[in-house]
This record gives sequence, C-alpha cells and structure tokens, in this order.
Amino acid sequence: MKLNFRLHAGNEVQDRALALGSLPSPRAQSGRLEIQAGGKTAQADWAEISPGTYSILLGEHSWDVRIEKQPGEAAGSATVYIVLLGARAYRLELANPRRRRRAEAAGAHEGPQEILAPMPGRIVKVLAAEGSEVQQGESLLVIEAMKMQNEIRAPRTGKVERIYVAEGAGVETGARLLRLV
Amino acid sequence: MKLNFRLHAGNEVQDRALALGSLPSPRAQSGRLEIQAGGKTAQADWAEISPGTYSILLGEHSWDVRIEKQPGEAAGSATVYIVLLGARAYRLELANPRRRRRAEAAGAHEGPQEILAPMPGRIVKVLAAEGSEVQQGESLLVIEAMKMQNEIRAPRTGKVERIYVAEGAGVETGARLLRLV
Amino acid sequence: MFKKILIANRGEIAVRVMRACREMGIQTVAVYSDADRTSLHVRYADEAVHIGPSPSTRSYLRIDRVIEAARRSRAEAIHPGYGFLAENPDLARACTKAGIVFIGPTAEAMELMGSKTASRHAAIASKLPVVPGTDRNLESLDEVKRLAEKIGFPVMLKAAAGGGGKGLRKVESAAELESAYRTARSEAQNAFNDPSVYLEKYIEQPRHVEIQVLGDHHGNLIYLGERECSLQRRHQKVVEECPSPLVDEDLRRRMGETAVRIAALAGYTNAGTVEFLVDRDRNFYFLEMNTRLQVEHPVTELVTGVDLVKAQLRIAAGERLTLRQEDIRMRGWAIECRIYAEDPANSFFPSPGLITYLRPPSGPGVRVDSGSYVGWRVPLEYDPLLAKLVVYGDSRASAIARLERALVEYEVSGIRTNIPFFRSVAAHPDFIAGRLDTGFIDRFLADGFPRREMPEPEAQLVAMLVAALESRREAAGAVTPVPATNAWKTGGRESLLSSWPARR
Amino acid sequence: MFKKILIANRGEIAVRVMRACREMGIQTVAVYSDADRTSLHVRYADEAVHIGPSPSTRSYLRIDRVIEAARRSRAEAIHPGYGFLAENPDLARACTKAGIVFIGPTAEAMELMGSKTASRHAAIASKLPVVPGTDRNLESLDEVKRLAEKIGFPVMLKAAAGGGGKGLRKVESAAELESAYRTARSEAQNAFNDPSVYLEKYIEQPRHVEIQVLGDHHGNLIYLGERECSLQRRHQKVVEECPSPLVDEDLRRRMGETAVRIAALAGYTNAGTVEFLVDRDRNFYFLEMNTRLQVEHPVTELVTGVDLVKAQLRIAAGERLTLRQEDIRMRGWAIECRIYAEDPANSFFPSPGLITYLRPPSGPGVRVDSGSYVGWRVPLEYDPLLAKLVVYGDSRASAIARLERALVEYEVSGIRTNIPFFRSVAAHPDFIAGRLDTGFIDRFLADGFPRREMPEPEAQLVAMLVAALESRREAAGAVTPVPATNAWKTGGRESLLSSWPARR
Repeated sequence: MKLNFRLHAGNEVQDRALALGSLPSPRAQSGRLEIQAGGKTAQADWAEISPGTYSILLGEHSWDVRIEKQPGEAAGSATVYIVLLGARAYRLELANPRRRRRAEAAGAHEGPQEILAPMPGRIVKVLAAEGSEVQQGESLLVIEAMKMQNEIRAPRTGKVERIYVAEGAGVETGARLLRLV
Repeated sequence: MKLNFRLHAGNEVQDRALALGSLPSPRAQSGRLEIQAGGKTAQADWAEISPGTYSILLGEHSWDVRIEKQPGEAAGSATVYIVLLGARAYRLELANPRRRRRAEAAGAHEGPQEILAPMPGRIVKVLAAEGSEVQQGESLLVIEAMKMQNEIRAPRTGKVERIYVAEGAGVETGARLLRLV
Repeated sequence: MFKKILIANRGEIAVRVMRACREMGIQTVAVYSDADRTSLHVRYADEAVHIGPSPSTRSYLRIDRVIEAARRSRAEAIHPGYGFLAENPDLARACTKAGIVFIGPTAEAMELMGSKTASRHAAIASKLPVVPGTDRNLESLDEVKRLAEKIGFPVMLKAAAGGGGKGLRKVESAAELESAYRTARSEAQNAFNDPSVYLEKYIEQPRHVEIQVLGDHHGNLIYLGERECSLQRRHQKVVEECPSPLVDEDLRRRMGETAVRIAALAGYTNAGTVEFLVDRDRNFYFLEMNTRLQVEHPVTELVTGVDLVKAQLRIAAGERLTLRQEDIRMRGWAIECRIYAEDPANSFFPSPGLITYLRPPSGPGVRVDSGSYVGWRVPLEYDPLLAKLVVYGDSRASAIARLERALVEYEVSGIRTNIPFFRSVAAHPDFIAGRLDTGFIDRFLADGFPRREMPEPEAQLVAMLVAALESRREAAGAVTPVPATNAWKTGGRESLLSSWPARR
Repeated sequence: MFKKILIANRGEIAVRVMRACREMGIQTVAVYSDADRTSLHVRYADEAVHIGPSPSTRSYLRIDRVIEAARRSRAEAIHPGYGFLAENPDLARACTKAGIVFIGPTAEAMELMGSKTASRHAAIASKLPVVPGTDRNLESLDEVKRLAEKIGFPVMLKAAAGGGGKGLRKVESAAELESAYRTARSEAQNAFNDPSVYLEKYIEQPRHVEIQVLGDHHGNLIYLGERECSLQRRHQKVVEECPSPLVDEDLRRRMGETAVRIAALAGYTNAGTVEFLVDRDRNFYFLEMNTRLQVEHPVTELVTGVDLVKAQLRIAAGERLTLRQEDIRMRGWAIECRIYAEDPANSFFPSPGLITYLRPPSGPGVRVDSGSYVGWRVPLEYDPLLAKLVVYGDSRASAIARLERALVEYEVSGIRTNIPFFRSVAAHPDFIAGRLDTGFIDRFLADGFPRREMPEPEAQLVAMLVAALESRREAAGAVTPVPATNAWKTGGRESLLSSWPARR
C-alpha cells in the first residue's frame, strides 16, 4: 500500500509517498517492515514502547520517536501529526483518500464550518454576534482554562451563522462553539 | 461485614477484626467507608491511586499506602499482604473463611504439598531425590534467575514423593517443582 | 524547630515544601479543594484538611479557612508557597492574630514592598537606582503626557497593583498615549480592582535579573547571587538560570549589595527576591521585590548549595543564619524550564486531563520538582505548571547540553506539554550564546512552532513510518481526542500561530 | 574528542555512558541481544547492533562480535561499562589490534591489577600495606596449615581468580581447615575454571573503603576521595557512600596517596578504584584494584563535582587531566542504594517481569541512574540491577534524611524490588550512627524482614483497610500472580528467612 504525506517546515511544504507491504495489525506491538520512499528501500524494525512512543531501527540506526496527533484535520481531510525526533519537532499530514472523498462529496471544505473548543474550559467572553461578518484571524470568543484566557480566532473570513455557547458556560474539548458560513 | 486479620511482627502475632458496611465494588476507585475495629469507629475516605497504591484519609490523617500481595497463602488459607506505610513494612494475613473450609475439607494442610517455583528461572541443581526424607529447611533444588542462584528449601519435614523438573529445565513462576508428603 | 506546619498551597511547591519538612522531621498539614483530593500534596502530607470547592476563591484564597485548618490541626506555622496568599499581608496578620508563625516577612514589609510605587519611592529616597519614571499613581492624562515627554518615548504604562504581566502597555509615541492610558486603567481595574497606573521608561531589549536575599530575625541579611529570568512568554518567566551570563563578580556584588539595602529598607526577613532590569550597557534598575519564595528558587539552590526552603523554616523558627555573606560561593551553572500543561503546537492552549504516561528525565545533574504522577487528572481550575525541570552542570555550556539531553528524555502522554517547545529553545543559537532578553521568546515564536526546518531524508522516512504505524489505531476506529468531522480546523491554528507576535 | 563510540554493555550503565556522550556531542552505538531489543540503551543510542541471543556468553561476552560491531559502525572507541568484558584484557588487546581505542587502562595494567595475587605481590614489593597472608597460590594443604597457624585464626581462603564473593571461605580454627580448603578449591574451579586459592588474615568487623583514581596518558594520576562500601549482602555491595564516616582528612590523604602509588605500579591510566579493608583501629590494607568504572561512581561525582564518565572519555581521547590533586574538594555527602528486581519479603528471590508502574523519587538532591521504564519487561537473563538511587545532602545526617524521604517516594509495580528493605535500613539506628561494617546487613536480616515492630493502632487500622480494599479484586476473581491452591507455602518462606544468616 502507499501512503501520501505532506511535510511542513514553516511555509515550505513537500509531498512524499511511503510504500509498505501493509499496515501491521492495530494490536501488534512490534515487527519488521520493508518500506520504500524516494526510490529507496529500507528494512525497519519497529516496536511501540508506550502510547505514542516508538523505537525504530532503520538498518542499524536507532530512532526513539514520539508522535502526537493534532486535534482537527488539515485541508483535504488529512490527519495532522507532530513528530518529535530528538530535539526536533516536525509537522506532517497523512492524507486519507476515503475521508477526502467523503469531505469533497459533502462539499465540507467550501461550506459551513463548525468551530469546536480546542480545550475544556469556561467561556468568559463571546466577541462575535450571530449574523456578523468576521475577518480571518478576528477574535470570536475567549475560553478560560487553567487561569489562562485563550482567544479563539476565525480560521477564515465568513459570517457567524450560529453561536452555540453563552458567557459563563463550561465546555469540553470538541464542544461546538459556533458555526461559520 | 467483618474481616479477620492476623498481624505479624517477628514472632509476635496479633489477631484483629475489621468491621465495615460492605466492600466497595471492584470497579470503584474511590469512596468513603465507616470502619470499626477495637470498639472504635472511624470515617475513611479512600482512593486507589495506581495498582496497589491507596490514599487514605482517616479523619484528617493522610496515609499513602502501598500494598503487595505475597505469592502463596498462609496457614489456614489466608491471603498474605505486605503493607508499606512510609518507611515501615508490615506483614498481614487476611483470613478467607471460604477457602479455609475448602482447604480443611480437602485436608490440604496436613496432606501432600506441592512446592511451586517462586520465580521464573532455570533449574540448575536438583538436590533431593524422589522417595527421600527431607528435614524442614533442607535444600531441595536450586533455581537460577538474573545471574543469582536461589535455593528452594523444604517448608517442613517430609518425604519427596515426586520431582517434576529436571536439571537444565526452564520454569515459570508457579510451576510445580516437587511434591512433599 | 516546628513540630508541625501547614502548607497553604498545592502542586509542585506544596510538595517541595513538604519534602523539606519530611527531611527535617516536621509533620505537614495539607489543605485541599474538591479538585485536589488525590493531588500529590494531599498524598504527601501527614494530615490533609479540606477547605472548600474547586475555585481558588472558595478554597486556597480563603484566609479564614486556612487559619481554621491550621488551628484545628495545631500547626505551629504556615508556609504559603508562591501565588495564592503568598504575598497577601492579611494572611500574615491573621497568622499573628491566631498565634501562628507566618513563614515569610512581616505584613508591614510585605505591604511596603508589595506596592510597586511605595517600594520605588522608598528606593528613590535612599538614592537607589530605579527605572526613570513616576514614583506614584498618575491621576490625569495631562500628567501622563507631560511625564512621558520628559522621560522620552518609548514608555511603559503599568498597573500599580499589578503582576504577572497584566495591565502592562508599551507606548511608542505621544499619539498612542491616550488610548493606551484608557486601556491600561481599564485592564488594571478588571484584573486588580484598582485602576491606578504609573509610567516608566521602556528599556530596549531589557534583561530581567533578580537577586535572592535571606534575612533572619537577628539583623542578618545576605544575598545569594542572581538569577537571569529574561526568557518570558506573555510576560511570564519560562526559563531561568543561575548565574546570569551577563553578570560578572563586580556587577554581582553591586547588585547584591543594592538588593540587601532595598530589603533592609523594609526590615525584611525570610526569603525574598529583588528584581532588576538591566539595560544593554549593564546599568541596573530596581523593579520590584517579590516577598516570597520564587518558582525558580532551585537554580540558586543548585549553584550555592543552600536549601532555601530549609533556610526559610529555620529563619521562621527564630534561628540565626549560620551563613555569612562570605560563605556564599557559586559553583557551576543551573537552568530551569517550567513544564506546563499546554500545547505549543496549538497556540499554547491549556491541556488539562489525565496523565497516562510519564518518564521524567534523570541521571547526573537533573532535578525535577513535580506535583504530578501517572493516573492523576490535571485539573482545569489551577495554573498549568506541572513540574520544573532543573539541570546543573559545571559550566553554562555543559548545563545547556544537559538541558537538551533531559528534555529529549522527558516523556509525557495523555496531556500536551511545552517540552517540545523547550527542546527547540535549548537548541537555539541565541540561547546557547547567552543572547537573552525579554523579547527572545516572542521573536522565536514569530518563526512558528514546529520550526522551519525540513527533516533530512532518513528522518523524513522515520517520521512517515511512525505516522503510518500510529494511524493503524485510527483506521481501526480507536478513540480520537476530537471528533474527526467538522473539527476545529488546522487552518485556524495556523493563522493563530502566524498572528502570534501581534497578540498580547 | 571522539565522534562516535560503542558501549559494550546494557542496562543503567550503558544509559549512563550514553547520557555523557549525548551531552558531549558524541554519537553512540549500542549492542544488544535478543532479550534487549526494547531495552532503554537501544532506544537511547544513535545506532544499535544486534550481537546475538539472550545468554550473555553468546552476546555481551563475545569479544569478536563487539569488535565487529564497532568496526561496522565505525566507532572510534569502546566503553565497556562494568561487568561483562570490562575487566577482560582480551577486549583491550582486541581493540588495539583493530585500531579502536579501549576506554580504560591498558591490557597489561589490567592483567597486573586483575590478578589479586600479582597485585598483592607488587604492593608488598613496594612496601605498601596488604592484609597479612600469602601472596601466591597455595599448592598443598600442608602449606595452608602452616601459613594459617603463622597468621593466626580466623583466616579467609579466597579464589585467586575470584570476585563477587565467590570462592570465599572464612575458617575459624585448624579443625575446619581441610574441608574449607577442598570446598574453596572446588568452588573456585566451578566459578572461574581455576582452583587456585590463597590465604588471608580475617579482619574482624572490617570496613570496606575504596579510593577512586584517575590517570591520564601524560603521567598525571590523582585520587578523588574515598567511598565507604561496607554494607554488603552476599558479599555484594548494596549501599555506598562518599565520604566514609570513618575517614578524616589525614586518613584520606594517606589512603589516597597509597592508592595513587599502587595505580602507578601498573602505569595505570583512566578511571580505577583501589579497594582497602580498614580494621577497627583504622589500619588500612590494600585488597585489590578494580580496573574499570565502578557501579557506585555517582557518589564520588556528587561530592567532588567531577563527572567521571566524561573524564574517562577525555582521558581515552588523549586529553590531559585539567584537574590537579589540589583541585579536588569534597563538598557534602552522597549515598547510593542499588535498586534490584528482587523480593525482600521473599528471601530476596529475583523478580523479573513487566514494570507496570513507576514513580521514581525526585526533588532536591536526588539522582536516579536507571535503565528501566514503564512497559519494559525486566529480562530473566541478566543481573537484577534496575537503577541506582543516589542522594546528596550537605551532611551525612541530611543525606540520610533525604534517602529515607526518596525511598518512601519510590514506587514500582509489576515486579518486586528491594526498596522496602532499604527503607528499613535507612531508618536503622546503627546506619544513622555510621556504625557500618560488612556484617551489618546479615545481622540486620537476622531479625527478619519485615521487621519485628507491631504497628501502632491507627496504622493497624489503615493496613487492614487497605488489605480489605485490595482484596476486592481477588474476591471478584481477578488474576493473582501465583495459583491460589497448593501454592508454594508461606511457611517455606518463613523458614528461609529465619535460616538466612546461616546461608552464604
């Protein structure tokens, strides 16, 4: 099978493909894989050490890697990961063709967008009004958690169709905050 | 319900009873209990912190307690625990009436006794022979694990009826080593 | 020495104080709110008194309940930690009234030093260096204008009752002054219930250097070197070190002696910190005094070998300082990072929740002061400081190498932390070269996080492989932290990150 | 400095060496057996070479494979750690032949010092103090008898090729001599494939004190204070400290200078340790030299501030020692406990298996050198050392208080460890008073473990409550580690414990 990745470094973006026989079973905790990328073939010996931590031997090079899935998804319905290799952190998107098709079919990317709470907390301020036009980057509301006030900003220019939360309300991660059209 | 305990301190032994409404569900991770012992009643607020670690508030006294179940069982089929309270370790047996009845019915305590491997390892020496009489404390066999040779001694005087393992064999914890009658 | 004390705090600092007590044979009493029943400080204490519901205004900030808990448990003294009631003179006074020792300075010293304008006034009166500006609240816009012209732009407007970066406003020119004045007053009103603001010269690329002092009740007052605290985000310190790369023997002695003189103005006792701004020409200006133990006290402990918490307890018990100024010798170099439950790849949003895995770093020269453990749910209600990673080496270079090593070892799952962010900081050339100022982190973040470096080919391969392996679970329908459809889009996060420097 | 080195070891010491390398910018190559694929040293290294199946004779002890791994990975040097090949001159020679630097002394120095009789002979020739006895192998029982009478009973019979307490036999009187001689030779034959034994005066309540030395390739040789290693179980050190409570400035200087003279006899380079027995009158006798880094090196590091592993690497790279003898200053006190996977409440039987929970201690003055992590399965095949807990304080009393505090914090689940045993040791009056000798632990264990103290009433209540709570799971049929019926009876364990002191 072939997996399509997009690697980000600031504004630079590179597309890469990784070929491998098949993904190991979700229950497997270690194994060996032959992988191919950029015309090169390598033998990988992998072991899942703890949730999100892997030990990889690529030939005799040892990599202790931590990976964190980011909430939400990138354009084209890819899954976003932050991969930590030693002192360095990289952002990487794994394209998901099935999801992309679904998303395109639904026209989700062009249509309305639900803004979800990126963390649990309390709504201390609602700055936008239903029906108002907002610019990309404009503050929509403020969530307080852990003694910090965190502004939620508009991911794109649009109109606030609906606001689901009121000031003073508590929200969980992923709760719907408002709907942008 | 009432639980019967035996507390050990060297050769000194004391029997105690603990009364409490009922044992919390195995799935509960915290709660409150009224407990009685020695004619006194106390309110206990308990929380299981991690496997074998409990935080207990007895009134406003805070106890962070670690408990380890010992392999095997004591005379009378009690469960043996080592309880760690700060720098101190105590040995404590919890009587199990059901088990005791079963054991008594089977006459297990008086009859033959299977000696089990207290650790995984490799049998490096079998010192006893089938049919031989052994004294309490006599070496029966030697298991090597983690570069250490560990002698397994006779828990009581008796006759070795059967030896289940041969020199060079690997054993797991709890494997039958020999049978004493 | 005390037989039993109460610690009116939570988290890592409560555990830190209790560790000292345990080593000194002092019994400890914890106080806790609903959210903290299984927090480490409750487990660690000999006694624990429940003082209210989760919001700190109804628990940790309730002087009456703290005093009542101390009374009931017969604690002889109260250690306030930092934050919460630590700089509230009313707690000190309530202690005195209840016949309990407050482990800190007197209420009077706290009041004099706690007010920035009062302490500034006192320093000026004693001809000690302060940042050019006003030494009192400004009552009209006219006055602000006149003074700002006199001092010269840029200037800073600051809340008199402020702290933690709230109510701070930099003003570049006379044109901005009116709106800045209004905003600063309104912020000060909201944050501190007091609109008073004052004016200061803005120091370009300032460095924040502070001096640790210790005073006993027998007239002895000494300084224990400096700490460099220039690395700040949102005006909050995130990395501190001792000594400062900027400070030499001579400057240390001059700043130290100034700090001792300032503390003496208030008849200061116990541990305290005198903060200075240092400009590019190494002129130093008194900024304020923190009348408590600082978060970053461990770096001083590692370099001087003095246990500041034990010293606090001894001083409060009436013992004499056994250390004289000439006994304080600095050996080696220490650096601290504040480990927060926040997501550096997602606008540093808070990340409370269950800690599912933890592998703290260790080995030579590594100290972790933590209040967390695996299985503990980091509460939403309190500040996100999980732990402090402190490293020690024989030189700044070796301490930095060790810091990077320790950060790479540090593994936390279940919640997000700023550890990956610190890894990048520790590897940054300006940090390694000691080119620090209070704008460093903002400039650093202007490049975004993760940073703009494409991995080399083998690292790319490994990253893709691990993402592929990790995606096994998702493909199989395992739980994802956020619903996958219509999620809060990454685009939003991106724009937040790139707009970061413009935000306060 | 080297760009890349290979570490021919596993466990905590391999990680310790790699930490130093990472801080110095040196790439690391691990070697590993089948059992160690996910061990921390493999994860920690930049490269990892598989060298064979799990038994160490087929992996970590295979010089050819280690050399081949170094060649293939282009490592410039090999660090042997301790144990395995660390004191095998053949590895040093194979390195030289392969053009690889061996991080340790020369094969010749190792050979001279590795043979107890040869090093003893050399010491006697230079009029340095040794334990009265023979300086060569004894070839007949007659000779043994004659010499034993001359020295006076009790005497010790020791394997010439021995180590780790194997082939040691104390002989109280002439009557026991014949059987002891036979047993000692047979044990020596079995353990070391060499029946040679020699004879020494038995020192009553001896203390085991060792001196750390460092020598470079430019003729500089210094000592870095002593370590007290008197607390031993089965002739294996379990607790070590620096400095020794027995040693004062004068004795330290005399022992240090003797150690340097002994090391100089062999033209010794790199890190080494000269072991002495000290009798009740503080006479010291050279015992043997360990030609490698010691397990207990961290206590010296904490007190002298010298990183011994980094010093080893610099010396091996040909650098000059920058430290002179007068630069070595002792500050404070350090104590180490060796944390083993063994069950102190069950005859100290080994306890390999999966680590399911780990909360290592931390905070001020605590260092943990570990090779383990949660989710790692401690293998059956290797020695049970999991980690070393090392504490540091400004005095022995404060270090002991800290040790007890740290041990109480230390939490490990899934396997058993000797941590509860150390808690009792740290609280023992003789330990606190510094009354240490090599018989301490055996006398301590003669009282049994857990110890003979009935808990006070409230503690009894808590213990019963927790046992009741823990029994919920069992009642519900949860997994118990050992089948519940017909189990290896506790009675057996009890008799083992009470018969303990009689065992070797």
